[in-house]
Amino acid sequence: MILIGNMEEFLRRAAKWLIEKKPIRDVRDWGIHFSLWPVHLTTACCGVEFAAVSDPKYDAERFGVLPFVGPRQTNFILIEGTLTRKMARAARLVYEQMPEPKFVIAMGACAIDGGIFWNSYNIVRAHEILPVEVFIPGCPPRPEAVIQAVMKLQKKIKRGDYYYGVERED
Amino acid sequence: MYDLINYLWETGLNLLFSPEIFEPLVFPGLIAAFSLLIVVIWLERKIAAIIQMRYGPYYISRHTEGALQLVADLLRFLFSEVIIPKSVDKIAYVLAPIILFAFTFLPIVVIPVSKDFAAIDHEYSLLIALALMTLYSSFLLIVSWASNNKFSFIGGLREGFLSLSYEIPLIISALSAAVLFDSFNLIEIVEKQAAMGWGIFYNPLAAIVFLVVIIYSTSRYPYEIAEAESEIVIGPFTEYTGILFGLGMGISYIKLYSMSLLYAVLFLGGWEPVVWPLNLHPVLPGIILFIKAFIIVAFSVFLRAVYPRYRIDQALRIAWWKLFTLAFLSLLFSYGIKIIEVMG
Amino acid sequence: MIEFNFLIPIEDTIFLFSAALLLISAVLVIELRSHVYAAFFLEMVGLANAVLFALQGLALIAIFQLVVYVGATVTFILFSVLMFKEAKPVKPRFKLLDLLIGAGIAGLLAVGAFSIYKVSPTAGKPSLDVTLPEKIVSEYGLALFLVFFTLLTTLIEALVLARREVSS
Amino acid sequence: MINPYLYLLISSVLFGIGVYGILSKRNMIRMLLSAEILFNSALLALVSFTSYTKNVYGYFLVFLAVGIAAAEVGVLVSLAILLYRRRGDIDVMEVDKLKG
Repeated sequence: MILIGNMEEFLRRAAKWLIEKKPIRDVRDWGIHFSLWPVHLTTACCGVEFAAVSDPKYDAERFGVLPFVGPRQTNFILIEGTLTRKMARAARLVYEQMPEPKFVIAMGACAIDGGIFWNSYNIVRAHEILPVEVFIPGCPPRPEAVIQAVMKLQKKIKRGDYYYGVERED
Repeated sequence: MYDLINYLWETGLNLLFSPEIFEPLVFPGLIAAFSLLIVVIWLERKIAAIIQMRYGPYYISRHTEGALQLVADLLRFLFSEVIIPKSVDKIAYVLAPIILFAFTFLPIVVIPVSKDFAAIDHEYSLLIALALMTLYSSFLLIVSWASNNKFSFIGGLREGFLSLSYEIPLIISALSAAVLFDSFNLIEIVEKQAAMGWGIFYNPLAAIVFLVVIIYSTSRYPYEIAEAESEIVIGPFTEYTGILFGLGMGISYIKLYSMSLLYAVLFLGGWEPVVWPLNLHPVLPGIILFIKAFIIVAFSVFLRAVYPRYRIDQALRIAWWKLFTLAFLSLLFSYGIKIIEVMG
Repeated sequence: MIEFNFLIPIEDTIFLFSAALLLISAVLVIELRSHVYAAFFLEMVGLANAVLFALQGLALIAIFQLVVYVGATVTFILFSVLMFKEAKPVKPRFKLLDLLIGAGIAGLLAVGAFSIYKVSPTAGKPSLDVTLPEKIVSEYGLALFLVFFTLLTTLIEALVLARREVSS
Repeated sequence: MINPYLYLLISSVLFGIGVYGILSKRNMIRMLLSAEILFNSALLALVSFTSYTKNVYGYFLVFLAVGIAAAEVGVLVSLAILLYRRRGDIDVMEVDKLKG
């Protein structure tokens, strides 16, 4: 591949091969699972509960969850409730702007299956447009439930059970 | 064979502890700066959490109150994808933050660690440090232009406006310290302070102006205007991802660190007092210098938790009216002290 | 403390490097299409020039060049250039004549300089560098500051002039 | 010790580049940048003469030159901005055609 001259592709594959090796991979997973920074994308009323997750009472920063400013710097998106067709496009755009090891949690009954809008023409299920890792049931879920979902996601990342740099079908 | 190993070991040790290698590489250079970076950002988050009655980072390492949090964040930035958007100017986008980081790092090399231990012992070392500090804003302008993003562009222009206004009080207040101790050499300044007393007691006005300028120019909180989160996403580094953004986040802290070192040398007596265990090796007084600089850094990051933010016109007004006048007065004050010394 | 012995004298290396940087970035200032890059390379010209000043033993002038020229003036140019839109491509003109004129002037100057230096021999290290900072601090400090102040007011005046809205 | 003639050689080459830039460009900003290159070359020559003759007056002359260059650049750039605001163009050849 060096002989052909496709240096960029070769470097990318070499970096990927290096990252997937055992000790480096463990260190990477340890780092990522305690550094989940969510992006602000409030689609519906569950956003209020998500705001409570970071407040003094529930304090998600204990787990390294620090709500940060832009999609370019974050790696974690919470779909907070109903996704209308218009909002689904925005959510997908934000998701595409994030750098690669990125995770999605769908929060609330609306994000899972439409909730009280289950038969509306204008509803998109979160798993239809985004690769959701964890679902949180409830209408709206309590902040403890969100924290439990974050811990579940952390366990999943620690196991190395996620995609990184692979083209997905969905 | 044994002699050869012994010789190599001694030469290597000598080479490591020669000031030209040790200063940029270990202290106060790269290693000290990076460990300070990791500790200080954790401290900033922890102080903010304590003031808001939260825990802050905790579960990552329970016995040390989550001090490893920044290691985890750094690892994540290191291993995340670096996106280069289509509309950016690719060469400037990739190279500018790296050059900016290098230029932010340069003034540290000039600052001496102790009397016999300085990488560059020049008679104008204070002026060299100040001159290298003024190069910061132009590279930041290049960074902000290269992203081709409206928020980063606005952030860069704000930084340009601020830099035109803070550089003058910075230089004048540093010069008033130089006038007070009658030298531009940082080592001589510290020696004179050991004889006379700390600069902050002689000229408190210049010390206050310099402290405010440190906070002003590194966009710490009351003046966090160039990277205002709630107005323009994160200023010049809006489009950056991965390790490039990590560099960008570190830059203002490194600048804060270098300016705090300069502050400790100019006004807080540098590495004095050198007491017993510290006079065994010329590197050891650097510990006191580091502690003094760390106190300044910790104070500046503590302000995040207690202050709101100024608008840009208010900040410019403060710089041009208050800071500028006070710096001018401090220069006159220094001249007055000199005149009294000459008369009496 | 160890003595460093370099195969090539370090001063010559720095000189060659900064001279090359100076000339290449001067060419780039003129030939690059983007204004922002041109202003950036003007900054590089100033930096390399400051290094050359320091090599000749005049460190104070090098520092002054860094603070006032590179740090303030060129940053100001860069800051203003950022506000313009990129220029439209202008239709090319015949440039060979200009190139010839530039080369001729450069050659004349070089010959003139060579004739000057042939007359008098080189001398030792300058001694004025030791007394000057003390003089500046002790005697001319306030005067220097007043000069700065005047220049600063000019700059502010220029900024205000540029910021005023054009009424039309 | 580097031969002082080399500095003057570099300075004259730089001057040639600056002259070429001023003659061949019509854009006002580009001409300003070329003039700055000319200024840098003159400064280099002045500094090398000062370092060669060890004259204190040369020192002060350099200080004054750099300071005045700072003010001059401020005025010129603001003129360029005004011109741009008024006409939306910074081509110097267009400016002298339309008087007023």
